[in-house]
Formats: sequence, C-alpha cells, structure tokens
Amino acid sequence: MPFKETMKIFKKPDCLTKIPMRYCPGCGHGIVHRLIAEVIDELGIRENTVGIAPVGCSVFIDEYFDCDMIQTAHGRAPAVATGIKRCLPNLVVFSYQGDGDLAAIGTAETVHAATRSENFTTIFVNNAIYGMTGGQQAPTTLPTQKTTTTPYGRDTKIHGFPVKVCEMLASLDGPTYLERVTVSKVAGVLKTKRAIKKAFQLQLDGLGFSLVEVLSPCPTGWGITPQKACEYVDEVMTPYYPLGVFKDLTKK
Amino acid sequence: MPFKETMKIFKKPDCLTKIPMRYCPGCGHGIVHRLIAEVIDELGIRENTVGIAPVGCSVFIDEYFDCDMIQTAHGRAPAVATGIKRCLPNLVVFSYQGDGDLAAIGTAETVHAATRSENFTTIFVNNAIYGMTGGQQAPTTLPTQKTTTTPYGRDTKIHGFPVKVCEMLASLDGPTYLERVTVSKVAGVLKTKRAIKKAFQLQLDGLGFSLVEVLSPCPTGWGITPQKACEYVDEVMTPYYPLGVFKDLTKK
Amino acid sequence: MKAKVHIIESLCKECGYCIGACPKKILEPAPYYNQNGFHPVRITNMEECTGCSLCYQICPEIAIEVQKT
Amino acid sequence: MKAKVHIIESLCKECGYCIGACPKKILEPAPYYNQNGFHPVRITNMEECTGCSLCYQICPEIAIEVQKT
Amino acid sequence: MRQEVIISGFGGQGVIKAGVLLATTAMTENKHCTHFPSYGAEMRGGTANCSIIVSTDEIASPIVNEPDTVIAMNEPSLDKFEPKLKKGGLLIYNSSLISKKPSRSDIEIIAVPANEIAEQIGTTKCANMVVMGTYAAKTNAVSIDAIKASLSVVFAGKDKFLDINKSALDEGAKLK
Amino acid sequence: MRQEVIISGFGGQGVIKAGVLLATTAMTENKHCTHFPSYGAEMRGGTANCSIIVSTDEIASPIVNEPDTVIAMNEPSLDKFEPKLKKGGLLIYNSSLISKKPSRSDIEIIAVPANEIAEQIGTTKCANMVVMGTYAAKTNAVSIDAIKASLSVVFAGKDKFLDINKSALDEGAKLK
Amino acid sequence: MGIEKYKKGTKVLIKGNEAMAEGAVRAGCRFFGGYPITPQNEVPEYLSWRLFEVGGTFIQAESEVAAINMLYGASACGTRSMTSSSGCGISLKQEGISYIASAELPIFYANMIRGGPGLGNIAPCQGDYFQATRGGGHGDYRVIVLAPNSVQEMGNFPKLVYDLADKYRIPAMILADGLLGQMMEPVSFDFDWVDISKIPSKDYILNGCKGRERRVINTLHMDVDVLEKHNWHLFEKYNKIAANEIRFEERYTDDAELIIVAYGTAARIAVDAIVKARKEGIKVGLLRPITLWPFPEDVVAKLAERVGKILVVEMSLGQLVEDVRMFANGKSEIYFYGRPGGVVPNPEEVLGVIKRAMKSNIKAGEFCHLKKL
Amino acid sequence: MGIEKYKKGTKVLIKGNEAMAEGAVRAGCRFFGGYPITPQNEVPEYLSWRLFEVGGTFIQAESEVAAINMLYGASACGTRSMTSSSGCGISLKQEGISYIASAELPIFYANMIRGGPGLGNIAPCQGDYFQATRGGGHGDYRVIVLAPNSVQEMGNFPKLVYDLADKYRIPAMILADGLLGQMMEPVSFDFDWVDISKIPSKDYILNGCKGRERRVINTLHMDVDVLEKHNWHLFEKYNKIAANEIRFEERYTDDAELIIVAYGTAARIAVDAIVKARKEGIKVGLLRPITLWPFPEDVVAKLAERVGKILVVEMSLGQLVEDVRMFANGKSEIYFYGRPGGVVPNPEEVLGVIKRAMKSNIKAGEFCHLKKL
Ligand SMILES: Cc1ncc(C[n+]2csc(CCOP(=O)(O)OP(=O)(O)O)c2C)c(N)n1
Ligand SMILES: Cc1ncc(C[n+]2csc(CCOP(=O)(O)OP(=O)(O)O)c2C)c(N)n1
Ligand code: SF4
Ligand code: SF4
Ligand code: SF4
Ligand code: SF4
Ligand code: SF4
Ligand code: SF4
Ligand SMILES: [Mg+2]
Ligand SMILES: [Mg+2]
Repeated sequence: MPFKETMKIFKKPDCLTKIPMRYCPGCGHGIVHRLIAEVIDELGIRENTVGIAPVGCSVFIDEYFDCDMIQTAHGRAPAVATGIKRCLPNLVVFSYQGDGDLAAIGTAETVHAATRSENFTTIFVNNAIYGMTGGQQAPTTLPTQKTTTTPYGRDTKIHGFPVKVCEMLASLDGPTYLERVTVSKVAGVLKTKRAIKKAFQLQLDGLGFSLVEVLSPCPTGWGITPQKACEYVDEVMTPYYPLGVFKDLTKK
Repeated sequence: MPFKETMKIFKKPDCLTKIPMRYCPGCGHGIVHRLIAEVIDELGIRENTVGIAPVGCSVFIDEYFDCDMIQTAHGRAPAVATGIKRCLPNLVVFSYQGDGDLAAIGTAETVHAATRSENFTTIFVNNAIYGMTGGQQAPTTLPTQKTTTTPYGRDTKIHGFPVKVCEMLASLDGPTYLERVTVSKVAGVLKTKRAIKKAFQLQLDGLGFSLVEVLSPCPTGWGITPQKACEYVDEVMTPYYPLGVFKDLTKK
Repeated sequence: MKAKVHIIESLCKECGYCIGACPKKILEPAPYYNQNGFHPVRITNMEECTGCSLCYQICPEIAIEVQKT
Repeated sequence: MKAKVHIIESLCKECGYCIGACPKKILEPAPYYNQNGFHPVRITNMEECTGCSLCYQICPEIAIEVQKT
Repeated sequence: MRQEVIISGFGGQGVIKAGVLLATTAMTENKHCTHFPSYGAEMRGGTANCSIIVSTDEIASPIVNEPDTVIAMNEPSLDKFEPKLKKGGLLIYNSSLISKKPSRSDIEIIAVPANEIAEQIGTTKCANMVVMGTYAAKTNAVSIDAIKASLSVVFAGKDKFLDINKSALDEGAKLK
Repeated sequence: MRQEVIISGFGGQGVIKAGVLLATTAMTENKHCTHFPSYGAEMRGGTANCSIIVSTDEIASPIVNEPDTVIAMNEPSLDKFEPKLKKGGLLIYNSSLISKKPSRSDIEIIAVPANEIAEQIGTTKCANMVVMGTYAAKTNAVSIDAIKASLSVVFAGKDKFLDINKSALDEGAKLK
Repeated sequence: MGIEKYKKGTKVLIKGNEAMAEGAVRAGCRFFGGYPITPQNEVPEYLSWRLFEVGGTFIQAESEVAAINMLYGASACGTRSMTSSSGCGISLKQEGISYIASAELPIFYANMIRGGPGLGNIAPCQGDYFQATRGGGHGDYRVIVLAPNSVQEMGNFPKLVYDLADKYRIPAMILADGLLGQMMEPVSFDFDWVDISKIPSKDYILNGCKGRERRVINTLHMDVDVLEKHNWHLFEKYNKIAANEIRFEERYTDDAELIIVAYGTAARIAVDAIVKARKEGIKVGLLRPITLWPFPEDVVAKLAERVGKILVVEMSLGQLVEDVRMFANGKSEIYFYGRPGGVVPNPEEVLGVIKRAMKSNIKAGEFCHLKKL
Repeated sequence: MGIEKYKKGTKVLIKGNEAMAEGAVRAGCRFFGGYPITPQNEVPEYLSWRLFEVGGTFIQAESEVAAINMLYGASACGTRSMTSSSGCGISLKQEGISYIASAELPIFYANMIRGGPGLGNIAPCQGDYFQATRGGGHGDYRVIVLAPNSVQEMGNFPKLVYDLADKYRIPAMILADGLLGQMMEPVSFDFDWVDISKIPSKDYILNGCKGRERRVINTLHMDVDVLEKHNWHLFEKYNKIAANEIRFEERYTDDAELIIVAYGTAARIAVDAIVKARKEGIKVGLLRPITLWPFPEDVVAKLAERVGKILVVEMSLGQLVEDVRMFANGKSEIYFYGRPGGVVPNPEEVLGVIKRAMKSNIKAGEFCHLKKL
C-alpha cells in the first residue's frame, strides 16, 4: 500500500511556508523537508512543534518550516534540542542535521543525546559531503570519493574510514529507533516518510531518542548531474551504508 | 603461563621516575601505570616514546613516566596524539585517558581518531566516575550508582545510559584492536599487561588504532574501601561492561 | 482525465527527476527559460496522466501539484 | 628462603590489596604509621614467601619489590 | 586608465570565472588589477557577482561602487547593478534570461542573447565567455587575443573546453 | 576579638570539616566569620588546609597570613605553617604522625596524639575533633558546648558519628 | 512555600558557590547544564539535587560546549537557565555565548576564575577579565558582567543577573574566583523567593505556534545590511545598559589622595590595606566596580580628574587596568600592581605598594607597573 | 627545488587565502589541521594537495577544537604547523590557544573574520579584534597578531609569523577578513623557499629522549608560586616582543591635521578616502598598525601629541578604537566610524566622515562616535 497516507491533492504541505527553497537542482534536502512537513501535518502537531536548523545547506530551514524554529551552532542541535525538550516536554522537537554537522563537529552531542535517550527526533541527511562550504570531505565521504579536500579521492589510509552513524548509535543502549533510508527513488521516498512518521510518533509516545538517516543526493558537491547523483546513491552509497532498521525498541 | 614476562626481580620499571604517585589508597591508576612502563621497558622503546597525559586524576603522569611527555586539554589527547604521530611517525605514541576525558568531552576526538585509525595506542581507564573533580557522574557511571551529581543514583530515565566505549568503537571500521580488561585482581592485571603489550606491538607494526579499556577501582570517588572497590569492579562493573576483545584485525 | 497536474514553473530547477519517475513519460523540459534560467518541466499529455503522483513525490522543489479527479 | 620481599614503607597507602592477594597470608599492616599517616604493610614470615610476586602485581604504589633467590 | 567592472549572475553561470579571466589578462598586460567575488544572501542557486578593477595605477580599495561596466547575466543582477552604473557607463545584459528592458537612458546598453549563442556553440556553460567577448571588443580594456591566451591559465586542465570558449569569445565580440 | 586559625593536614584527615565546624559555631555565637579551604599542589593524598577568621568586627580579607593559631595534623603542615605563626601564637600538633619537635620558642605548643586518642575512641576519623577540643578548651574562641551544638548542622545526616565526635572533643579538651 | 529552602533574611553559613546556586534557584532558575571543573564543582553538585526538589532540570552535559548550547535551547523556550565553569570551560563556551548574544537570549553563566593560561591551577585568579568584558567569542557583542566580593553578594546577585538578562535580553554573568566560590561566610538572601509562574511571559520564546504567528530564533543574517542593522540594534541596547545599569562601590574616596581600583577578591584585600594605610595617615580610597561591563567609566573619569593617583590592584598581569587607563584619559597618574597565576596578595603587601605609589612622581597620564618586589 | 611552486619574485594572480597557504608552505609549514568554514575554505582546499606535494600532512579535523589540539601536538614535536578558520571556529579554538600560549609552542593560525556575532554572515568584517588582541581564551596571555592589507602581504606574512612564533615560542596569527581572503591580486613571494631541514632545531620538542633527558610539555602548575613565576616569565617575553616587533605603516602623516587609524581592509579604503580628501585640500594621514598586538602604542601616543584629531575607521562597532583611546591618553580628539556586520564602507563615505571630523570641535581627550548617517 504505497499510498497509505494519500491525500486527494498532492501539494505543498501546510507546515511549509511559501518561500521557495534555495537548494541546487536535484538536491535531496527539499524532498526530506516535504516529508517532514507532511508528517507534521498528518499528525496535526504543527502548532506544537519546534524545529532545529543546523549549520549546513539546510541552515535556512527556519524560513521553510511553518512552525517555531531555532537555528543553532554547527553540530550543537542535539544539545539545543535537549535544552528545549527538557524544559517543555510537551513540545514535539526535531533536529535536522547534515553529516558534517552531526557526525563530525557534533559527534559528542549526537552520541550523548542518543545515550541519554533524549525524547526528540533527529532527521540526519547524509550526503557524504560538506555541501554548504563547497564540497569538502565529510566524515561520511566514501572511500575513493573526490572532494575539494580529498582531491585525489578519500584514501582510508590517510583520511580514515567513513563513520556509519546508525551502526555506531545502535551500539548504545539509549536510542529507541534508528533507521537508514534513501530518497533517490520514489519507493525510497515513501519509505523515508514512513520512517519519519514512526520517529515522530514514538516521540509523541514518550519513547525516547529516534534518528532517521537519509542518504541524499548532492549533485553540486559531487560534481555530477542530478540523475547521476541518484544513481550514485543507489550504486555506491547504499552498498556502503546498508538501508534498514538498526534499532527498534518499539518492536519488543 | 601467567609469568611469560617474568623478570627475576620485580621492582619499579625503568620507564617510571622515582617520584611517588599521588593517588588515593587503592586507586587503579598506579597499577596501570606500572604495566605500561613494564611494556615499554620490555619492548625497549622508552627513548622513542611520547606519552600523553589527559586531564583527570592521571594529569600528573607526565611526572611519573620517564619518557617524553605532554599534558593536554581535557578530552583532546587523541587530537594531540594525531598531531604528533603524523609528524613523527617513527615515535611510539600512547595516550592515557579517563572516562570523563575520553567518553564525555572527548567523544568526538576519540571516535574520529579511531575511525581514521591513527597509529597510536590509547589506554583508557574506566572508573565510572570523575575522580579528579570530586566524584561526579561520568558517562560510564553505572545505573543506580551514586555520585556527587547523581545523589539519588544514576537514573537512566533522567541521566541516560552509560556509554560502552569498546562496543561503540567496534562499530567503526577504523580501529584495529579493542579490548576491555580489569585490574581488580592479579589475574586481570596480568591480562591487562598482555593487552597493553599487544596494543603497543601493533602500533610498532604500523597497524593502526588500538585501545585498551581498563575497568579500574576508584575507592574515593565511589566512597568505599579499596577492597570493596575491587569487589564492585568484579560484581557490578564487569557484568555491565563485559571483558574481552571487541575487535582484533590482527587475527585475520 | 484521471488527474490534473500543475507545474509551478518558476520553482522548477530542471533536475529531471520527475521526468524519470513518470511511468507515462509525459513530462519534458520546456524549450524556454524560467526566471531562474532553467527550462521548466511541462506536461505533454494530461490525458494520459494517471494521477499516480510519483512526480510529486520525487520533486525536490515541490514544483508539482497533482490532483486526482 | 625462596624469595626476598622488600616493602618500601613510605610508599604504602594501606590499601590492603597485597594482603588479600598473598597466597601465603604473610602480609599484614604494621601497628605504626608511616610519614603519610598510613599503617604500612609488613611481612610476617619471609621464609614462607614463594616469590610468586602477586603482591607486587597488585600493589598500586609499587611499594613492594620481590626478588627470587 | 582605470576600468571598474561588475559581472553578476546566478551561481553556476560562471561570472566569477569570467572576472578571474579578465583580471588575469590584465595582469599579463602588466596592469594593476583586483578581483573580488561576492556571494549573495543565497548560498545555493542564488546570485553571485564579482568586482574587477583594472588600472595603470595602484589600486587601494578593491570595492566597486560605481562601475564603468556592468555585465548582468540574469534579471536580479540587472535590477541590482543597473542603478549603480556610472553615468555614461556600459551595460551588457543577457537578453536570453532577461526579458525586461533596462531603464536608464544615460548609459550605453548592449543586449546579448548569451544563452542562445552559447547553446548554439555547444553548451550554455560558455555564456559567460560570450559576454566577455562583447565586453573586450567594446571597451578594449583587454584584447580578445590576450583573453584567449589567458584561457589556458584560468581553465588549467580543462583543455577540451578551450575551443568552445574561444568561439564564444569570438561570437560575443561580434555583438559589440 | 579576632582569631585567625589555620588547620592543616592530609586530605582525608577532616581538616576542612573541622574548620567549617569552627566557623559555624562562631556564626551561631553571632560573630563574623570566614572559612576558606585550600588544596595543595597534590589533588589526591596531598595536603589540605583551611583558614578561619572569627571576629567581632567585619572581616575584609579572608586570607590568613599570620595566624593566631595553627593546628598541624601532619609533618608537612607543621613545616609549612609553624614559621607563619604570630609571635606568641598557639601551635597544636598531631604528635601521632609528627615525630619531630616544633622549633620555635616564641610560641605556645601543645602536642596532641590525635590519631591514638581517636583510635581509642573508635576511629581515626575523629582525630580532627580531638584537636578541635584542645583548641576550643585552650582558647575559648568558641565553647565546647557550642561546638557540640553545631555538630548536627555540619554533619547533618551522619548522626551515628555524633557521639564519637563529642567524645573526641571532650578527650581533646582535656589536653589543653 | 515548601520548595523555599531559606527564608529571606535567615543567616546560613555556606560556600560562595552554593550561595550562588541557591540564589539562582531562588531567582527562578529551572535549568542547569554544566560540566564539572574546579573550583566551581559545588554549583553543579548542589543543583543536581536542588533543582530536582523544585521541579527543574539538572543536566551534567557531555562538555561545556554542549552545556552552553543546552542553555541556548532552554532559554529559547523561556526558562531561566544557568551554567557555570572556570578557565578552560569558559573558553569552550565562547562560540555559544556569541550565538546567545546575537539571538538576544537571557542566560546566566558564571566563571569562577582559576589560574591560567592553559590548565593552570585551581587557585583564585582574575585573569579572565578581558575574556569576560571584551567578549572572548567572535563578533561585536557584550555581556553584562557582575563581580561580587562576598558570599552574600554571590547569593544575591543571581536575582539581579536574571532580571537584567531578561530586561535586556542579554547573556549576563557572574565573574568571581575560587576564593569567593569556596569560601564560607554567613549569608542571608535579601530578595523574595521568585514564583516562576509570575515572571512576565516573553514574546519571543518558542513554545509552539498555537494561536500566534510562528517564531524564529536565528543568528544568521546573510544580507550584510540586515546584519549591520542587527549590530546597531545591539549597540543601542548596549548603550542603554551602559546608561542605566552601572554599579560600583566607593569607600573612603572623599578625601583620598590615592584611589585603589579593584574588584572581587582583590577589592576585599584592598579594603584591609586601606584601613591599615589610613591608620598610618595615608589617605587612600577604593573604587570597586561591581559591573565590570558596563564599566563605571564616568566614575573613573571624575576620580581621575579629582585625585592625582590611581592604583589598580588585580590578580592578573593587568587587564582591568586597561579600562582604567582608557577612561582616566590621561588625567591621573596610573599605577598597577598585579599578582597572576593564582596568588592572592596580602594586605601588608598592598600597603607597601600604596606607599610606593604615594612616593612616586610620574606625570599624570603616565603608567607605572609596580611589579612584585 | 622541485617542490617550490613559484620562484621568488614571480608574479601570479591568486586569492589571498591561497597566497597565505602557499606562503605558509613556502615558509616551512608541514602540518595543517583545520575544519572548513567560509570565507577561508581555499586554505584547507589548497593545502590538501599542496602539503601532499611537499611531503607534509594535511588533516581535515573533526572540528576546530580537534584541529587546534592537533597543532598542539604537531608543534610540540617541532613541526611548523598551521590552522585557519573564521568566527565561530576561532571561538572554539580559544581553549587550545590558551594552552599553546602557556606551553609556549609556536603555531600559526589565521582568522579570516566574517560578520558576527553568532553565525552572522560570510562577509568581510573586523569584529574579532578584541578576541585576537585580548586573548579570547582564559588567562593572562597574548598572541602576536599580524594584519595584512593586500594579497601580497597575505603571501608574505606567513614567513614572518613562523619566524616570530619560533623566536618567541608564541602562537602568532594573521587577522584578516573575507575580502583579503577571497580577493585576487598579483602577488610575488618576497622571501626564499625555506628548507625545513635548515630551520634551527628546538631544544624543547618531543621526539624521543634518546641521548638526552626526557622532556615534558605541561601547562598545569598546581603550585601558585610556580604558576605566578610562569606568568611573569610570559610577561617579560611579551614586553620583549612589544619592544622589538611592533610594525606599522604611516602614510601622509607629516603634515596631517587628522590621522586615520585603520588596519587591513579598512586601511585600504581609508587610503582612497585620504587621496580624495587631499585632492580637496584636506590634510589627512594614515596610521596602519600591522601588528595589532603588540600595538604601536608609542606611535599613537606621539601622533596624538602632535595631531589634534584622530579618526579610527573600523569594520566593527569599535574595538581597535579602545587601544587608540588608551594610548592617545587624552592628548587628541578621538573620532570613531564603524560599519559592523559585514559592510565594507566606501571611500566616499569615509571622506564624508573625515569632513565631519574636521568640522567637529570636541575637546582633546573626548571621544565622538560618528555613527552611520
Ligand atoms: C563552528 C563552525 N565550523 C564550521 C562552520 C562552517 N560550516 C558551515 S556548514 C558546514 C558543513 C556542512 O556540511 P553538512 O553538515 O554535511 O551539511 P550539508 O551542507 O552537506 O547539507 C561547515 C563546516 C560553521 N558555520 N561553524
Ligand atoms: C575543559 C575542561 N573541562 C573540565 C575540566 C575539569 N576536569 C578535570 S578532570 C575532569 C574529569 C576527570 O574524570 P576522568 O576523565 O574520568 O578521570 P579520573 O579523574 O576519573 O581518572 C574534569 C571534568 C577541565 N580541566 N577542562
Ligand atoms: S550543495 Fe549539495 S546539499 Fe547543498 S544545496 Fe547543493 S546539492 Fe543540496
Ligand atoms: S579519586 Fe579515584 S581515580 Fe582519582 S586518585 Fe582517587 S581513587 Fe584514583
Ligand atoms: S501523476 Fe504520475 S502519470 Fe501523472 S505526470 Fe505525475 S508521474 Fe506522470
Ligand atoms: S522534479 Fe521538480 S524541479 Fe525537478 S524537473 Fe521535475 S518539476 Fe522541475
Ligand atoms: S611474593 Fe607471593 S608469597 Fe611472597 S609475599 Fe608476595 S604474594 Fe606473598
Ligand atoms: S598493595 Fe601496596 S599500597 Fe596496598 S597495602 Fe600493599 S604495599 Fe601497601
Ligand atoms: Mg553533508
Ligand atoms: Mg574517571
């Protein structure tokens, strides 16, 4: 039933403002935004939600989401989310973070919010690159992938191995739900939405920390066309970052 | 063969200075220091070694080890080790860190040195507490354990779950060797020494990142006698933090 | 006509995702430019559209609206 | 005498680890204080000592030296 | 001699590269030059522009407030920089993407259908070279040949585009 | 009236607590008081000391440079603070752990075998109360009874030690 | 009220750190995020149970960086929040403080200064004056800096901090040192228990957009004109604070021939020295800035005009003295005496310095560094 | 030498950031640890391949905090090392810089200032002057701050930075902005390629204790006397640097009736304004501090005595101006004109300000903030 959440009319969800999004052609961020907004609309929680913008290409989401928003220092969204959620536990809080933000500078904040099982939801957009600053190596950059700071390709001997966030967080007792999805094809988009919805739902149920990792195309950072970028997601990223549920304490 | 590395005379190893150690009665740090020094002596690498002191009760190890030493900012030993080892790869570099240092403030540095598989050795002394600052909760503090900042005991619902460092790092591709040991009894002490020796040896062989996690008594921080502290290690800590090898790429 | 598809041309960035996703292959780039310098996508044959909304689902710009009729 | 055990009394902090570890139970705290206010450990019967060095291995202060003879 | 130029357009239209090319050419001709890029409020898909000063004298401030020439590759750029143009200055605009007409009458105006010309040559990517050709031919600030010589420096390692870019310069020059 | 006291010993000998007790007692007697703890260069197993000022007037600086009384619980403390003692001041030292004799002749000296007495009472932990007893009895800066009354405030929740501490105070007082 | 621990006016003997922590709770603090560091550990330790009692939140953060960003969140949703640290930890918070200053959120943070630089030591020091008053973080911003000099003020100032922070939407801090943090003195809180339900609600906080326009808290302003405007707005605010919120204490200044300028612990030492000096007939007075920013500039300027000699006493290599030099504006001789690295000078020593300064005859406007003898 | 990219004197058109990066390599840099941030990304991007070419190490660190601590290690073992960042990132490095200052290790770091506070924007700005010159980190320490104002200087200064850093065992930095970093100008390196094997070896570095006593690098000095001594030692060093290493540029000051004090980008704008003013017969001169710390205090003092009016022009709300006020010491009228938030003033605008200042008649020693019209 791919259309379980079908509405008669498919159009911009209420939880997004009218402001056009400033992403490059084919960027995955826009798709993920729409899915989050649809979930918020469907759960009817827009007026009760606070969203947290990271530093990265999605730093402007405070303009796009039509709910209370806060933009934070690079990597610190989990700490800010913690501050908000602990003070006003009835709010729905989500943080939206890129791979540089979440898995490099924000590693400690991510791990510790997860291990504390803070009751908020993280949407983690993994595009294997620092998009905003011009395509530098990310912690998730794939072996041999060229970036502006790995001009000869990521060499694991020199630059080390990519960080697999879901796998790493799954080793902790804190997180409740961890899933990796992709938006390179429509099927993935629909799956991503289900994952996001589940994550929000379990926050509403007070069950603790959830994170949805979305493998997402960055045509500009990768220096290829949008179509090729989606192929790259499917053919290169997904084999390295297997899709699936890495932890689900609701299934016990 | 528990006495493989037996010398005829058992006394303070050469790689320790004459300065008496300033730890509380029954503190595990002293045992671990001795083991590292013995390993350095046995491998004959004292004149080629740089040790890195953390911030924690062991901040004074730069006085105890009779080799080049550097004392670093809280949590940043892995970054400093990276700087040194990358510049002078022929040195033997070890960092010595507590659980607050390594698994709280230094989480990002630890994870990333590990994922980059920096070729140095980390000795990680897990005593489930911030010893130096007066017994506050550590990331590794056990559920229900009382500390000066969890006066009613660590409640996982409020304070979150302990971080299991070996398990977490084992989820990364970078590390070469990860083992958890204990110094609560002589058998553990001997095993700890073997683990440390192995870690140093594989650094000498250029094989990458190694970490030995030592469960260690902190009678003062735990507010109990030394003997009771060792029992606590065996009866409470070890069940929560299982001993053993969590990763060993040399075994392939 | 099973569905109505409305493309907000000013938002389209010519990524081509919808074109690839449409099972009916009824989407194509227009020959002209929009204000941002892109050839916006247009629908060639509304009659064939099934209203499956795959184009909507994949569009990063939410430049496509689909209404089942 | 199989071994000689030397205890550096000034270093001992009376943790008692060696006492517990000694299979021969020949270690005990002295009745007097050392300069740091601890009752240092002393050996009651050197003859029985096997030189197993377990006391050395567990002593956090490296206050014990063992020499097999 | 002193020429202050602003080239402006979408990120991706190569306006920065065009500016670098101009400055490099000026340097090879032993003139003083500065090039300063500036990215608008929008990181991605937003506008970008650069200011180039070419002068026979030392250049203090590299900021261009009253340009001698504005090259506008899209409509927002026209809106932003037309008013700043010096009286009697030169406006070159990309008529492929700009449908409205410039409003000032005290300046010289050249409409260049840069995208169309570039697409004819082979790729819209060389639209920037088309307008550069027009600019150079019109102002003689630098010679077309000198620009061509600089191409291999600025686009080092991308030789396959050399010919396309040269044609674009030539086509643009025709529109002076 | 103004009394400046330094109590010094190993970390773990309870010197800080003893100082707090003194200051608390002074406060209950409506005197001005300050208590300032200081930990030596060694965090663990090192020395600790505290400075207490009790005064009928306002106290500006809480730092004690020339104490009226020094209570030294171990040898390093004796070495460090004996020379600072005011001429004619009072030195109380823990003869259980200090074998050497104080060297000054211009001060009053009381040797208290605090550890031994404390062990007899039940635990070395109350050695600090033994010397406090001596101090109070000797100087009358605060009364033994007032100290006893403060015990339950300072050791709140540790009632089982109350009696031991009271005995220690009494035993110490005998040595004045 | 069951959660009120000490009645207003009740005298208790507690440490400065505990007085500050209790004062914060009393003033409405309901969120603390912090990381242990000596000499302020009594603050988190106290709040770990005290905030629990009053229904607030205590989090021992994974680092100082996380802690300050937790405050960013807590205060963004309207909670009176607090963090405290020392030395290294305060340095790590600078990015976050810059954000909070830009976002105009009220927070309370405390620096119990220890000896620096680097790991330094844990002794009382005043080496972080520059960092506090000049914004150790990036960009043009200021924070309100209050410098108590007694356990009593440690207990009372948190209320002032929160009121100022809320009024001006600005980070405000207490700058003290290990001596003021760890010293015990009798203290009685001089303000009523704050009922947090009665704190006026804030029209910028994030608590869900039900029944109102959505709100955004943001420090990114890509458009330079917008960011410039924001900076000028901050500037006006800073001017307003400087016009209204300067606090200081003058003692014995009326007939003084030399003014000591000192704050916090150094000011306490100075008072003893001044009393001694006056006993010897030397007319010395004290200016104790209580707000280090905004700095009592006019007071310094006027004293400089009137009194020929100013002696700045600091537990540092000389930081406060730069403000004094700037505002004395060449009108007075300026002497400086500093003890860095965790040394607390003693009154006799300061008396000696006073005498040296009295005997010196540099010109007005000149500056003389009276180093340790 | 195969690894030398540009011959000394060869003219190339490159960005300021690239000039600085190449200048660093040329001066012997063999370790870079950094984290991307606009507007300095060209530095790591350039060094990611350039250091590889010369056999050095480039690491993109997990954060700015990690990066600065990598430098602590790299420089502890004797490598000329570098990091660069902007705004938020520099704030995060403050703890590490304080450690490195205390440990007396030579490092090179650069701040390409962007608009602040908070995330601000990526435009050229001078709002981090306080942070750079007053030590944004904790404790009493200083770093050498060099402020280039052209791509040429961006390329040449790294050599000076390393030489000074090595000579005095001190962190040294380049403070510039996005304009100087991203602007292209012809540059020709004016110093010879540094053969790193010929850099004098350092007697404090850690490289294994073979054949010598072990060495320790440490910033913890629990004994206050030891830490105080260390602080006075640093103080003496800072005085020596202040005595020997002040650099500045004076232009048109001989007959000037008004002196503009400005550095970096603002100084370039000022030159255009001065030229325009002189065309109108207004006698204006420029003092451009090149070392911001040590600050050219005597020069300011002398100019203040001689010239009646000083106008400080800054791309900030007013930071440099505090140094000028302090050292002018009441001798001159002080005017200030600032544009914060990433706005670069234009020469006409500054000319207008010059005229206003010329017409004003405040008293010497008074301070006038000439706000944007
Ligand atoms: C403390 C700090 N360091 C660095 C930056 C610069 N910066 C902005 S975005 C970014 C990386 C963004 O990458 P990612 O999180 O993967 O997001 P993406 O742009 O790829 O979506 C960096 C390094 C910053 N703003 N603050
Ligand atoms: C940036 C910074 N934050 C905090 C501190 C204070 N501090 C010193 S040691 C320590 C914790 C030590 O705990 P751990 O690492 O577990 O070592 P242990 O003492 O238990 O061996 C802390 C928080 C510091 N020195 N620097
Ligand atoms: S750079 Fe990449 S992530 Fe950023 S907007 Fe462009 S495509 Fe998206
Ligand atoms: S506090 Fe704990 S870790 Fe520290 S020295 Fe004492 S026993 Fe050891
Ligand atoms: S709704 Fe389906 S059939 Fe219609 S245009 Fe979109 S993808 Fe094609
Ligand atoms: S998916 Fe959207 S943006 Fe992409 S081509 Fe289609 S309509 Fe345009
Ligand atoms: S060597 Fe063995 S037998 Fe001898 S004292 Fe030590 S533990 Fe006991
Ligand atoms: S193990 Fe060492 S320190 Fe402990 S009692 Fe025995 S000799 Fe003393
Ligand atoms: Mg990314
Ligand atoms: Mg620990």
